[in-house]
Amino acid sequence: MIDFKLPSLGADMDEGTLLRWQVKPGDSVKRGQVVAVVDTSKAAVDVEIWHDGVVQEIKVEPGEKVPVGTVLATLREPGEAMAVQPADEGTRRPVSPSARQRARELGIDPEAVAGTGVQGSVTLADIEAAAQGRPATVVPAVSAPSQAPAADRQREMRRAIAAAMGRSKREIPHYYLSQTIPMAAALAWLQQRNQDLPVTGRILPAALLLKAVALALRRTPQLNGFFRDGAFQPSETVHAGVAISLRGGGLVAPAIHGVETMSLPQLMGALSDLVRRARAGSLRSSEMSDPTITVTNLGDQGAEAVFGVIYPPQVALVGFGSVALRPWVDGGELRAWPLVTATLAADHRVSDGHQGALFLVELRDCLQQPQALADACAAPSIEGKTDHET
Amino acid sequence: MSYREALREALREALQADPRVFLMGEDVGRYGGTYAVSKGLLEEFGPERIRDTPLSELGFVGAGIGAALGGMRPIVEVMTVNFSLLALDPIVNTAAMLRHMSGGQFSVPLVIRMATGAGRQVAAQHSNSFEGWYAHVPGLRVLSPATVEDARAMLAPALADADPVLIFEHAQLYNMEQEVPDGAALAADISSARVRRAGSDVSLVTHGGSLPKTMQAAEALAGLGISAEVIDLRVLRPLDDDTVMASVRKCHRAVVVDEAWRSGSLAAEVMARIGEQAFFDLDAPLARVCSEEVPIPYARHLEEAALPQAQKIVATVQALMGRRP
Amino acid sequence: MNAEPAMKIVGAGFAAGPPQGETAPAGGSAAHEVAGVGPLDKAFALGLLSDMLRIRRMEEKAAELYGQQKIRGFLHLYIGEEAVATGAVRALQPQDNVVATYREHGHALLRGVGMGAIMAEMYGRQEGCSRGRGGSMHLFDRACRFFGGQAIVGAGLPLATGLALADRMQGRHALTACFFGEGAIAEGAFHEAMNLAVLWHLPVLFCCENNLYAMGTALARSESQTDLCVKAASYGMVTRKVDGMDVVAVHDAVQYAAQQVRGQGPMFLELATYRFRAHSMFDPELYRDKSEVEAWKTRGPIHTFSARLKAQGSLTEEKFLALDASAQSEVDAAVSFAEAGSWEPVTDLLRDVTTPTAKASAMHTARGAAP
Amino acid sequence: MKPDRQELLKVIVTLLQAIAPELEADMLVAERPLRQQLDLDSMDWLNFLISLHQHFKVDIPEADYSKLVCLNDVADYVSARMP
Repeated sequence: MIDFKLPSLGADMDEGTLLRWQVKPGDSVKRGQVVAVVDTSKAAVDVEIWHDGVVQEIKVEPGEKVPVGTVLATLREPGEAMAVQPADEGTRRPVSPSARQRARELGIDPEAVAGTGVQGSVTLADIEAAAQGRPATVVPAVSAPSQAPAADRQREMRRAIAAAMGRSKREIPHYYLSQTIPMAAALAWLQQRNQDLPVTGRILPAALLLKAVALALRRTPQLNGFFRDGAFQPSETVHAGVAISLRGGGLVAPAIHGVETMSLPQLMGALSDLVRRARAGSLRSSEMSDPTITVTNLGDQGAEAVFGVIYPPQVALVGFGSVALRPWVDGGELRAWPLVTATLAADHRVSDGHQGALFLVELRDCLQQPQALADACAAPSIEGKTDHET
Repeated sequence: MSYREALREALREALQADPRVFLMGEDVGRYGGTYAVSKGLLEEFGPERIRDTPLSELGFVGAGIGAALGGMRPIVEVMTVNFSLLALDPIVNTAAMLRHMSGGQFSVPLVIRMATGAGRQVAAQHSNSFEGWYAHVPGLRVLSPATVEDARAMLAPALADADPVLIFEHAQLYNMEQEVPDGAALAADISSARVRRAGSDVSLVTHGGSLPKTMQAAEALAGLGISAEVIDLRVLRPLDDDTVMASVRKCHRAVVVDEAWRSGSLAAEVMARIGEQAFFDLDAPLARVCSEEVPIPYARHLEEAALPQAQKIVATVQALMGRRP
Repeated sequence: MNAEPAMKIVGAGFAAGPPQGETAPAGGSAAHEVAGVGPLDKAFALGLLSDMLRIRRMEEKAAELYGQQKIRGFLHLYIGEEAVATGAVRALQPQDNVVATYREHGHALLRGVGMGAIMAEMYGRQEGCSRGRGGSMHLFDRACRFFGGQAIVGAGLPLATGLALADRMQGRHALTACFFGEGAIAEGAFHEAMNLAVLWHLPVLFCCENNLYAMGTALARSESQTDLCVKAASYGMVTRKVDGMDVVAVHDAVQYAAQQVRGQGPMFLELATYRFRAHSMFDPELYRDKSEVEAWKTRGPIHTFSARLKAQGSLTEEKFLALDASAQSEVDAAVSFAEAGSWEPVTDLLRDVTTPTAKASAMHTARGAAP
Repeated sequence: MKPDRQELLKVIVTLLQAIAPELEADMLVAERPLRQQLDLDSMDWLNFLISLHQHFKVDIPEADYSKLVCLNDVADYVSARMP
């Protein structure tokens, strides 16, 4: 038997509300499959499962808020014998025998009544309450329990963000560096590239910046990974957490996995998909839990530079301000030049300003050679190549 | 009066009332009884009727059966239930079956008393609770006095029973002191369970040494706003289903508390009967608090962890209550 | 080879001789040396012969009925060992108790349980002596003070000890005769009962029917000490070895022993005998030679005793045939009785688990106690 | 057949609502810059353009981005180029 527990979907999450199940007892599940949607107070997240198996029992019902680590469901290993219920019991709402009996007497459908008993079961008292027409206990027919009211959500999200950022500021000795990066070459390359493409194929500067961060990190692995249990665990690959502000307030920073291996079109596609899903509330648990570095881009909102707070257990955050024409001295001449201010917030327990500076310089240099940036794919996929050739 | 004194009073009364009654067992005479239950009786009734035996459980329990067949009313004391396993054959294969095998010709009016239970750091081989095993066997009546009154009052009807009766005295109860009504009111029945505390939210079904713990748990639960009814089974065979079911029908939840291991146990039997007879009255799954499935360890903290405790009972009940509106 | 110790016990003069091997000073053994010497009282002798024939014919019929599946379960036959029960039971008094084993048909019959009731019991009829609840291994009869039919090897010994304790405590001049095979000697119950009986001076007569095999295990393969009397004597028990193929020797030994037991306490008799048939109907007899069985058959209790009576002029062939015919007709009548018997209704299944009056009285008390 | 102006505006607002769900039609001022009113970042804006492209089958070269500022601009641009 495998316990499927509520994963931590980020340092700011210590509990979650189960919104709905995508599977029911008896269903076979595959590693990586989305099985449930959980409200982390910041977003509705699609929670994936990391075992193959067959769902045995649902332990937490939609609407229940439980701490991280709570067993949400149990799974049988593939081939493991059925433990209790026949498969066709399916998602039947548990109703206690006496409640079922009483419901029959009262002519009430017990499965339409909210359960307050063990494992969410419908009890005698629930039936009596329903019979007296107390609306509070009646569950809407099919739809999943709605998320908490907006004001509550705001409050909870602020609390969660404050908790995580407070912890970060308490525990992580931050240092900050900044670097002004000329963007003329990059923007020109993008404009050239996008010119003949339909709107669906175009690439935003944000994608280029992400790619540059991933490649620059190759020189300074001390910025990419986790600080856990008193030690730094560098990451082989870059899972870039992209800070996405949510409409209505708050932000999430889900990961794009293996950024350094992606072609620009792939990366653009991933970014676009991620933003869309973040705002639609359908992020996946793996995206929430494993970014190795965060990249935040407040340039669209007009900020010149952003000095971020590291998201534990990560050890660095890269920020980009707005790309704008500013005075720039080039070859001894003062010019109006498109510039962006890149900043680094990093963890002194793992790296020093020296390494941080090397990273920013590398980042700058990468952005001066956009074609090389586009070409650099650690493991280009066939799709990537095709895109590149077009 | 203490539980021990109550047992002794009952023995004295029985020995005085009927010359056919005699007590036989290991160290019941000169030693005064391992648990000092029969202290002083040798002087009063002599060595024929307060008969010390060698360490021959199989032999003297078998002889007790023979003596019962021969017209006596023996009370055989097996020091503890642990040693009664050496006499399982005569108890089960002979005493319990003789009447049936003989087509109703030979009843065995025998009373066997034994100490049972754990909780005194006497380790695995002296801490068993096998009442439930005996309660499995047709032909036996199995009693589990949990109060001083029952200790005082159950012996006389047990002796009056024409068939073998086993009385289990939990070793932790011997020192328990309780008020007992005067002798006249003492004619106890040996067929029914008792409600020891009335309640309305959950039925706690228990017996013997677990009764005090269960009463304690019920008190704690009351403090948490949960009204627990405590049923003392008293008679483990034949079980008094009516009292149990009446309680379950009222409370709609039931927890069985028994010091024996859970697998294949008396607790399992009580739960099964509730499932059979009161299924539609249940508002929560049945639960039980039994000993952990381990031989009872010597170390105090481990022994405590292995046995049912009031706190475990409370936690089990709380888990059954759900999120009460 | 397994026959060896047996031959030693009974020796060459099997048909004669006094009870052998007494290990304790019992005194007056001369008075009992009559067995094979003087002429027997004719009526008494013919009675012994007739009883042996009744057992033999009943057992043979039981085997036949087993083959016809009229009798089921385990069936242990006494063929070959008839002299033991015949000699012993005749030496007992009506007030005495008898406890036997699963090979107890002969003892029950001679103790007074009707052959019809025995046969009906083996059929499973409610007219059986145990209402069909016991079967072949559990014959009981309260009126005859026949306490079974104890089918756990050794279990009868403590029971018999307790019966004797009750008699002694109540001042009755009765004894309890306990029959058991030599296999029981390996059980703890044997030793515990020996000890208790001697310790408490109880009137138990322990009759060990040594037929040399505990099911298929020969005595020498299961006992470190094959002299069973030595084992019993270690408890301070008076013991005696007896030729169990000689009905008169058995009778005299038991008669003598009964007297001792009533006055002085327990006694142990080893009755050397042999079962001519398999242990039970399931037994393929892989553990003993046919030749051994044939050798013992030459010493069969019925034909040796008949020969002796004929030699003494107490028995004619006609008389023998008449006795045999009488036994046979008793068997026929018993079979008819069993055949005509009825099945207890299944609605009565649960009766006799407990004593009805006890239940009623417990309930009565319950009602009385209710406030 | 081309939709009339009102209808066209309605469709554009619907497309915007897919990106900014909290948007209510009467909140928008047709002459004020959309990105400011709706707090749209570059990704939102790109997605909006993609939805315009897909819905109305119009091409919007990057060079034209500057022409699209307020709701009226968008309506004009689309209606001029619709096939």
